[in-house]
Formats: sequence, structure tokens, C-alpha cells
Amino acid sequence: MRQILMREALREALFEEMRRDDRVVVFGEDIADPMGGSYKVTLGLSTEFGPLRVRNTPISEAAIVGAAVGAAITGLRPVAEIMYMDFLGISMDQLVNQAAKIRFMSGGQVSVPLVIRCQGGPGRASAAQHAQMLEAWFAHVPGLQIVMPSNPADGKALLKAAIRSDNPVIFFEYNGLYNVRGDVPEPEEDVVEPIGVAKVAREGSDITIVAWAGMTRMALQAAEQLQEEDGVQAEVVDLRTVSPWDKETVLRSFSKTKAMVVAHQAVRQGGVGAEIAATVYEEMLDQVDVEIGRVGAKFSPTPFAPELETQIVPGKAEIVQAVRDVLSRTARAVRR
Amino acid sequence: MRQILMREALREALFEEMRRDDRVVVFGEDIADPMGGSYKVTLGLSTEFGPLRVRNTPISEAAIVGAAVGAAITGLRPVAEIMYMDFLGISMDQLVNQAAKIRFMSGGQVSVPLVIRCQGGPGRASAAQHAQMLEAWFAHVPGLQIVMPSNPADGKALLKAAIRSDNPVIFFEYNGLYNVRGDVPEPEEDVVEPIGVAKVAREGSDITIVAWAGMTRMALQAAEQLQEEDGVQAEVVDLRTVSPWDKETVLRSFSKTKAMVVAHQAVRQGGVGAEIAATVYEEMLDQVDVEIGRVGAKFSPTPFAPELETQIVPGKAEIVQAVRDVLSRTARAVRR
Amino acid sequence: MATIKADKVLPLYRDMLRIRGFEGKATKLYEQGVLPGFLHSSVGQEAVPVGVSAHLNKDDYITSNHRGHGHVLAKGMDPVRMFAELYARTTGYNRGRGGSMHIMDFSLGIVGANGIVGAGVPIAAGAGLSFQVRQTQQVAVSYFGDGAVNSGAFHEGMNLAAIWSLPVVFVCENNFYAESVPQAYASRVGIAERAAAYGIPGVMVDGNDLFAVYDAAKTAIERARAGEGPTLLECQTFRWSGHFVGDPGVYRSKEEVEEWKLKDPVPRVRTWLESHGVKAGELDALEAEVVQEMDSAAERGAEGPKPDPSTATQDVYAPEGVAQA
Amino acid sequence: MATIKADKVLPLYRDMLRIRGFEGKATKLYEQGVLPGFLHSSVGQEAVPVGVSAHLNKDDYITSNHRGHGHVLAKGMDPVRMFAELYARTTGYNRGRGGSMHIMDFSLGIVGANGIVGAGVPIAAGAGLSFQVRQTQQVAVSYFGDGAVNSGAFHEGMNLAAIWSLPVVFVCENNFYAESVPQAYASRVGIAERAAAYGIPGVMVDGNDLFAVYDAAKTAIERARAGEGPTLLECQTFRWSGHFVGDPGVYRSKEEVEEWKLKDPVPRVRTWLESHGVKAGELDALEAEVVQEMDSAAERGAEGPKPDPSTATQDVYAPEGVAQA
Ligand SMILES: Cc1ncc(C[n+]2csc(CCOP(=O)(O)OP(=O)(O)O)c2C)c(N)n1
Ligand SMILES: Cc1ncc(C[n+]2csc(CCOP(=O)(O)OP(=O)(O)O)c2C)c(N)n1
Ligand SMILES: [Mg+2]
Ligand SMILES: [Mg+2]
Repeated sequence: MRQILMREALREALFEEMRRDDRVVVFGEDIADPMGGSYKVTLGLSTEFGPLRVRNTPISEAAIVGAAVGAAITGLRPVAEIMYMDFLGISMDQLVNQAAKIRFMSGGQVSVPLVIRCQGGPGRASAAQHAQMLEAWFAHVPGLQIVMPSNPADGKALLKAAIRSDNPVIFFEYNGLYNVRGDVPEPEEDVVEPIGVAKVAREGSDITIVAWAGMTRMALQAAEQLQEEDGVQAEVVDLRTVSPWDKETVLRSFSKTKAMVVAHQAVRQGGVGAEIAATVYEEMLDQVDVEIGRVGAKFSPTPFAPELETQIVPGKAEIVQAVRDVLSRTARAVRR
Repeated sequence: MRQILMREALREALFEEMRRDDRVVVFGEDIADPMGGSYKVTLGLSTEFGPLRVRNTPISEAAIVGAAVGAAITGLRPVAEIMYMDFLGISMDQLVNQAAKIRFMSGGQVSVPLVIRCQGGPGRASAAQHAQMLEAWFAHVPGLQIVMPSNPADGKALLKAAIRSDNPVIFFEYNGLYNVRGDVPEPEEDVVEPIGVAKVAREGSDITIVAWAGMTRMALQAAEQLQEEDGVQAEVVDLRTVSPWDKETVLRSFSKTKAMVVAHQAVRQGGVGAEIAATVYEEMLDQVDVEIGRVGAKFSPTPFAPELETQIVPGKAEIVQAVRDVLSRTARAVRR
Repeated sequence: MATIKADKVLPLYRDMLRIRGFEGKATKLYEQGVLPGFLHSSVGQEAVPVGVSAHLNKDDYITSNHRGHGHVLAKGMDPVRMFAELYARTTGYNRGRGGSMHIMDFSLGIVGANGIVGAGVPIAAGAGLSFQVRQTQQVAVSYFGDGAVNSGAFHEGMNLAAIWSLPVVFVCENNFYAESVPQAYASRVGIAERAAAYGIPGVMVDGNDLFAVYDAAKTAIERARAGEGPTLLECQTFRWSGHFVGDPGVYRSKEEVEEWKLKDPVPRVRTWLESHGVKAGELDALEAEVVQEMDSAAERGAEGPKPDPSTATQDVYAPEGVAQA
Repeated sequence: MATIKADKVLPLYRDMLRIRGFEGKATKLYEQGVLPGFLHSSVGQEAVPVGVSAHLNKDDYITSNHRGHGHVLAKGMDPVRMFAELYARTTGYNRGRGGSMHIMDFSLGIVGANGIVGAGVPIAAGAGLSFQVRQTQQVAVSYFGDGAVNSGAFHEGMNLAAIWSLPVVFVCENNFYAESVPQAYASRVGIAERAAAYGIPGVMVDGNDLFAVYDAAKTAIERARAGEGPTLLECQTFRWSGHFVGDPGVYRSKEEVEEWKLKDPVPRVRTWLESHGVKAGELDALEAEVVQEMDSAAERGAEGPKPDPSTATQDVYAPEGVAQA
């Protein structure tokens, strides 16, 4: 299969969906040509589809989402961009009190088919206001869907699904993945992956690692290292959709491995890992012989200094460590 | 001891702290006389302390919090009011990217001694935009403190602590408690309770119920019912501060009762209950013989119709049910 | 009253009466304790939505705010289903999920009342974007109060509509108070003056004068339909009641309220009609008929069934099918 | 140049040179790959902060934005500790926690650069509130770009400062672009015109003319100190570089950039100084000295130790003691 970058895969999805459906419009800060987006994901769109359907906006994050809501409930399928996930705070009211609730409040009269694309995440010394992972806020909000792909093929197929979804979707692109290359089917195949379905990204029998977005990539690397150094076979479940999340796939994997680490770059306290871990304990306590490892950022804003950032935000090393901790406790638990 | 209403207790705290410290200023929508706040908690303040220190604001929730940040880092101790917790989305950026992070980003140069008071919560057919409990968003944000008192004495003593704290505090007043009466020490005693410390609100040996704000009150009522109807002695831990939360008190109670329900009015998925439950499993798995009950709102916006609202948002009945479920499973677990 | 034909005034008068009648009935029911939640009455402000809606088609859209009964009635909502919603019945517009503050009917272009002050402004801009992209002749009207103009959402939404020349008309009902806070406290300038910041027309009219509203709205809506972009229309008016039903309104003087009651928009139209040959008896009959209509609407609204508790979590998500273009 | 004394110009010229020197050196280091994170250069805009800061005391406050080096240097920051912060060293202003986009020094009233466009506006209003409540003579200056004026935070913060007559001066560096988006696309009107929406003075000056900025800032700051409320000062200028170091700036024509370089604010002051009797040799020496200063500052900045990883979570919370009044 041909290999393309994540950023190219996402860009293809936008082109294909805009060609397929006239109702798809794209707007956001700096997304039009010649800039084509801060990370070039929208490059060429405004040239092909023109200024009616593809527009730059002022720096007005509340209005970007508000306008997307208004457009979505009147027949368009807006794909709006918020430049960094960190800026979603400015759009929060429109996302949570409008986009997420209008369908319900209306008694089911209308749906809100919008996509908010945003990027960001730690790892580039961008400091406290440009490196946050905030999916936990939105996973707590009924009515929203949160999609966080980990590779180019999923990025493309899930962005297509998000655009076709009748529900409001926050589509998060971890910056550290934009230049990752991967197999992606040809455009003619029009591959669309379902929202809400996790994928076993690597099979294994000793422990399950649940992750999403950039952390899936690091989990796969951690699994390789664990195999080489410890002979451990880790199964990696790529959650892909953080809300609604695919409980069945996670539980199925756990019932096979009987050990689990859930890992995210977001702050550990109150992160999505808590929900997943709590659910696994609840649903399968009988089978839990050892504590589930929860990997997440320390309780601190993201520091600028790279030496400090890696202390706060976990990566491959922390996943490896968490797996080793869990398995060593398993050994002890078995001995008991 | 004298008995006063929650709203009176909170009002006393404001008067006392404003008298005690010239740096305390109060502003927000409709807080000045003659209105004295939507729920009369600030009644009389502007008359006593005048328009320099007590002010109405326009409907500008971002600026209310932004101005509080600016005032706090330049020597005042603002107590700003956001009328409903539901409107915090509009203030989110200033709360999360400014108030919570300035101290850290500055390398410890400055502190941000502000309090954001807000009220709200379910139970009054206020529908989807006026009944949310959103503490989980803020518990995920390092740098903030979240205080949620359950009774007049704590309301007063913790609001005083919040005003004296050098850290940004979100102080949440559950609307359903304003008219609750309780013992409150005399003003001369100047009672201040520490932030971050839970309280055992009722002793018991059979199960621990962890709750806060309005849910503590319902947990206490549930405990009474359980005692009468089931002969069950439930211990109620009133968390009081949701972030940072008092792990020790919770674990201590669990190690005594070996069974737990954590209950909140907020949406269950991604709620603070997930963090607390996951932590208890992690820290004391050896002692967990039965699943921890997690009570929270169903995954839906709050409906207007009272019949539906009580379906979505849990109360005393759901706590009682959860305790019974846990204890019946305990019995089975013991039999196993 | 330059532009309206005499025979068109009677139906508008009827619409104003219907709003007043609805609010009166709803207030009474609320005071009796039979309606759950909150209620905000628009009595005193009837001329605004009626003068605006006179120029709207069924497929035009409106966004509204917490004080929305007048806006949605003028746009064509059925009071029976409105009362049913206020009673939280399944026969209500929102099947009892929304209530007064979220009343919606997408088949009438009613995007909904809104509990968040200012939030409708960018949403209306987004509706305007739809019409512009699809090149229809529709317009969106966004109703909001004087309090909303100090919100960030107002600013961002106005600016976006302005730079994109969207077919939107922003109608501010300046009733001089946002809850207890006077408009003149919350802003140093008048509402219409703010239009200058967006490079669009700002027009101030007597919002208690149906004809003035009618004329100004006509110009603004025609302008929007012609692709010339948005207008900010300030209609000065007054709410007779407290902020919500039950608010004693201690922040306003009795004199101020009484003075405004003298400027009641309803009898002004009646006087005009009488002076244009409509018989007093006909008008009396109309007034009685509307009172009757609202009494009966409330009764029928109350007859609807309460929602089945087992349906509580319906409609949180749209079903995910294979979406088609 | 009506109000400034000739002997005061030389130090201001020096401040402009120092900003240009700092940015030049930082850009070079960033291009060499030795500075982590992002970098936004203010070369071309030096006259604005220098003309404004000429009227500020040490205990006055400023809020800044992502393009903040000029603002904070003009307010008195030490380039050694600035470079140390850019290098993420413990000797930096923020002990390596903040970096270029969050550089702060509260002892100099520097509330900080800010990564959130528009966020400094209400924060400056809050600082102004402090001064008003404590009845000091301090002022707060809020610097932001043309892109920020379309944010809700701008609107809400401006309005709050206006209605409370807070001692704040809002300084917009209109460099005609927000990243790639032209100011004229993002708004239908000029920046200074927006002041009318808040009932405060809006003043537009040539931001590349030190003397024009100086005079306008003097009036605005005196007005604020006198308790007469805020001013919106639009300074038209241009950034020579891309939005960030590394941005090729494809959205601007070469001609546009070249045209603005002809309006370089620095030689304009030099010409003035020479025509007022300052020797070219003295100015050459000053220029060389500043280059020297920045080279040495960068070197010394780089010498600071890297943060100890074990200190990563320090300073998230202030210690909770028994707070005293
Ligand atoms: C964002 C937000 N802030 C505050 C409120 C609480 N609130 C509801 S209505 C209102 C006053 C609105 O005043 P205005 O816009 O003038 O409308 P009016 O009530 O006068 O019709 C306030 C403060 C709210 N609903 N939303
Ligand atoms: C709220 C927010 N939205 C978007 C951005 C991304 N961003 C950073 S700088 C910038 C452009 C700012 O333009 P302007 O205010 O004119 O300042 P300039 O860069 O021209 O000095 C943008 C869009 C941000 N940092 N914050
Ligand atoms: Mg009003
Ligand atoms: Mg700019």
C-alpha cells in the first residue's frame, strides 16, 4: 500500500469529503491559502473550493464554534478548526452548552453535524498554554464525540466518519504525529472507520495497554521494547474514540491478559484513564489480580524547559515502567 | 449553637473577610444592592463597603475572571461571582490558562489569590444549561482548588479559607443548600476550616459513602434510611474539597468499612467519582472484596421535565440503591 | 408608518395581543405553581418581534434568548404546543426536554430560545453562513437584550457576520436593564452605536412603536436579503414585569415602570387602527378572542401526557447510520 | 515631536537599538537550533514599546502578548535573564518554566507575555482595578496585536475598563497581519475606531514614528493617571519577520515588506538625533555597544544551569499558611 504522512492523510480526507458533499464547508484561523493552515492540513482547499466554502476567520474562537453550530443546524456540515486544543476554553460554552445539547434540548428535532478539528499536545517545549491534552473535559459532556487517531490510515478514515457523522465531533490531531508515515488506502476505496470502535493495534497475551493518539504510538514502541528486553507480549488497544469509548474491546482484551496499563499524555488526575480503569475494576473485579497501571501527566502545568517537560508528561519510558510495575506485582500476587 | 441558613453563613463570611482585609473586593453580575445577588448572598455588601470594593459587572464572564486574575496578581483578593456554574465555560480560558497557570509559569514569582464563587446544580427543572455540575473539569486542572461545602458551618469556614488562600479557588454553592439551616459558630470565633481536608460527617462501620456539596446531605439522609430499613451503618465522608482531594481520609474510612460508594450529581462518565474509585482500587486492591459503587448522572444533558430530571440526576434513592447493591455483592463475595 | 398598508396592521395587532395574552396566561399559571422551572415574561415588548417578523418568511430563521415567547409566537409557533412545553409535556415543542428557555421549532426556523446570554449571536451568523453558501434568499434574525451586548459572543459573532456580509439582522431589545443592572451602567454608549465597531449600520428606534420597528426591520431585512450584510437594530422598550416571574424588581422605581406603561405599545396600535376606520367593537371582539384563545391553549397544553421516565436519555445522540450526501 | 526634550531621545534610541539587537541575536540563536520552543520577533515595531514605556514608572504594569520581547525590554528587563529564560535556564526570569511566550517579572510590573491572544486585556483591566481600589497613581498598559481585537476577551475587557474608568491604556500594535490574516479582512473598520463602542478615546498614530507614539502615549497615560479612564491607542507598524522565526510569510508580498522597511523606525530617530547635534560617531559607538551587549547577554544567559528535573512540579500551588491581612 502507498505510504503517506498523517498530515497528508487528513488533508486527503478533507478534499474527498468536500468533493463528495457540497454541504461540507471549512473555516478557521489561517486555514485558507496561501497559508493552508498552521500545519498545512488544509493547504489547497480554498483554491479548489473557493471562498464560499473555505474561509479564514478572525481570532474569534467562540464565534468559530458558534457559527459552526448555526451552520450545522441549518443544513451545512462545517469542519471548523481551532488552532490549538488549548484554545478550546474560549469555545467551551458554544461546544458544551450549544453544540452538545441542542439536539437533546430540542427533543430530537435536529442534529448538529459539525466537526471541530484541533491539534496540539506536549513534546515541543511549547510551555503551559500550547501543550495541553484536554479530552477529559469533553468526555464528561454528553452529546459530544471525541475522536483521537494515532496513525495516517485511521486519521483519514475517522476524519471522513466525523464529517459524515450527524453528531458534533471534536477531532483531535496530536501534533507529534503529523510527520508520521503509514499505509493509507487509495482514495477510490473511500475507507471510513466507525466512530466509537477501538482497534487492537498489536496482539499480546501478557498485558493490555490502552492508549490513543500519540500515546498509542508510544505504547507500540514500548511493547517492542518490552518484548525485546523482558520477553513480555503486550497487547495494545488503540481506543481511537475517547467518547463514546469502546468498553467491549477493552474488556475483551483484559479478560485475555488479566493485566492492564492505561496511558495518556493528559494530566493523570481526572483523566480519561480514571474512567477506563474504574470501569474495568467494576466490570471484572473477579479477574483483577493486580492493580491497573494509570499513566498520565503529573499534576502540574507543562513547563517550558525540555528537561522539565519530560518529567511532567509521560512517554514510552513511563509506559514501559508501568508495565513492569504491574507485572512485578502480578508475580507477587500470584505468589501470595 | 445558633442556627442560620447556608446563604446567611456565606454572607457572613463575606462580611467578615471584607472587614478583616481591605484587599478583599467583590464583583459580579447583580451582586450589588439593592439586588444583592441572584440568591442574596451578597446582600448589603455594597452598602457597607461602597462602590470601590463591591461592584456589579456587565454580562462578561471572561472579563469577570480576567479582571479577578489581574486584580489578584497586583495585590487584591478578589471574590468574583459567576452566576451559574454552567456559565464557567465562558470564563474557561481565563480560569485554566491564566488563573491556574500564572504562578507556575512565572517560576513561582507571584500567587493568584482569587475566589470564583458560583452556584447552580440540578433539582429545579432548570433544564440543560442551568443545572450542570462541572467540578470534574476543574479537578483535572493543576493549579486550581475546588471547594464544595455541604452545610452552613463549612460553607462559612471554607469560604473564609478560600478568601485567605493564596491560590485560585473555585467555590461552588449548590443551590439546593441555600435554605438549609445548621449550627454555625459566632462571628467572634472566626472559624476557618482548612482547604483540602475531608470530614467524616457520620461514622459507620459497614460501608463508606464519599460525597460533597448537595450529595453529602443526600448521603446523610440515605444513611439514616439504611440504618432504619437495613440496619446498615454507613459512614459518610464529606469530601468538602474536590481538588486537591483528601485521599488519606477516604482511604482510612475504606480500610475500616471495606466497602464504598462514591456519589455525585455530575455526569458519571468522567466524573470525579472515577478518580476516587480508581485511586481506592489502586491503593488498597488487597482489601477490595467488592466493586465500589459509582453514583452519578446518566450520560445525558439535564432534561426540563421533572420526571425526566430525576431519572438522569441521582439523589438519595440512588445512593441507597447503590449501597444495597454493593452490600449484596459483598455478601456474595464473602460466600464465594 | 411610511411603508405598511392599513389592512396589514390588523393581523399585526392581533399578534401583539396574542403575545400579551400568552404571557399573561403563563404568568398566572406560573404564579399558581403549576409550571416547573423559570419563566421570563416579555409583556411591554410586543411590538419588537411583531414588527420584525412581519418581514420574515417561514424558512427564515431566528435565534432567541431567555425572554423568547414573543419572538417565537411572532414567528408562528402554536401556543398550544408552547404551553404544553411549559407544562413539560410530550406534546410540547421539545417533548418536555427544553422548557421555556429552550423552546425550538426547526420547521419554523426557530433555532431556539437560549439560556446563555449572547450565545445566539454567533449561531445566527452561522445560519447566515448557510444561506450565503447555499445562495438562498433566507435571512437570520438574532434577538437579544441590552445585557448581551457586553458579552464576548456578541462581539465575535457581530464581527464575523460583518466581515462576511452575512444575511443576518441583529435585533437588540434594549429594555434598559439586564436583571438589575442598568444599560447605562454596563456600557458607556448606546447599543446602536456599537455597530460602528463592525462597519455596519446601527439603527435605533422606539421599540414600543410598531410602525417604527416595522420600517426599520424592513430596511434591515431587505438589505440582508440583497446580500449587503448585517444591521444592528436597537429597539428601545421596557419589560413591565420583574426579570423573571417572581422577581419584585426592587432595582427599578415605581415611577419608571409607570412611565413606561404609559408608552404601552398595544393601545398605540389600537388608536391607529381606530383612526383608520376599524370599529372599536371589532377590536374589542378581537381582544376577547385572543384571551379566549390563550385560555384554551393553556388548557389544551396541560392535557398532554407527561414524559415517560424510561425515555429520559433519548436523543442525546443522533443515530449513526451510513450518512449520505 | 512636540513634547519630548532632546536629551531624552538618546536613551530612547538606545532602547530601540537594544530591542532590535535582542531580537536579532535571539533570531540567530533560534535559527541555529539552540533555543527550544517558539520565537516571535518584533523587529520593525520597536518604536511602540519605547514610546509608551518612556512614560511608565517601575511600579506601573504591563500585559504583553506572544510578541513580547520589545514590551518587556522597554519596561526594564535585563537581557541576560531574558536570554537565560529563552535558553530555559534556572537563571531565567521564570526559572525556565515560562519561555519567550510567558516571560514575567512582577518586580518590574511585567505581568507577562501571554500565549493566548486577547487574554491580557481583561487582566490589565483587573490590574487597573487594583490601582483604583488602592487609590494609587499607577497605570496598566496592555499590549496586543490587530488580531486580538476580534476576540471576546478584548471586547469584555475594554468595556469593563471603560465603564469603571480604570487607569489602563490599551496599546494595539497594528502590524496589519494576524499570522496570515490581513487586518482589513478580519475587521471592516480600523482599530482606533473600535474605541467608540466603549465611549473612550481612540487614537491612531504612526507606530514607526517614536515621537508620535511618545506624544500619544503621554496623553493617554496622563489621562489614565488623572482618573479619566482608558484610551485605545492604535500604533500602525509592521513586523519584518515571519509570524514566528521560521515562517516564510508567503501571505505577504516582497514589495509590501520592502516598502515597510523603508519606514524603519530606527534610522528615523537617528536622523533626528543627528539633526539635533548628536555626532554620528557617538551613535555608531552606541550601536556597536548594543550589539556587544546583546552578544554578551546571550552568552551569559546560556551559562545558567538547566533546571533540576526533580524540581519539575514546584510552584504549582502557593504554600498554604495561615494567611495574614
Ligand atoms: C452568559 C450568561 N450570563 C448570565 C446569565 C444570567 N442572566 C440571565 S438573563 C440575564 C439578563 C439579561 O439581560 P438582557 O440581555 O438585557 O435581557 P432581558 O432580560 O433584559 O430581556 C442574566 C444576567 C445567563 N443566562 N447567561
Ligand atoms: C486565543 C488564541 N487564538 C489563536 C492563537 C494562535 N495565534 C498566535 S499569534 C496569532 C496572531 C496574532 O496576531 P496579532 O494579534 O495581530 O499579533 P501579531 O502576531 O501580529 O503581533 C495567532 C492566531 C493564540 N495564540 N491564541
Ligand atoms: Mg435587558
Ligand atoms: Mg498583527
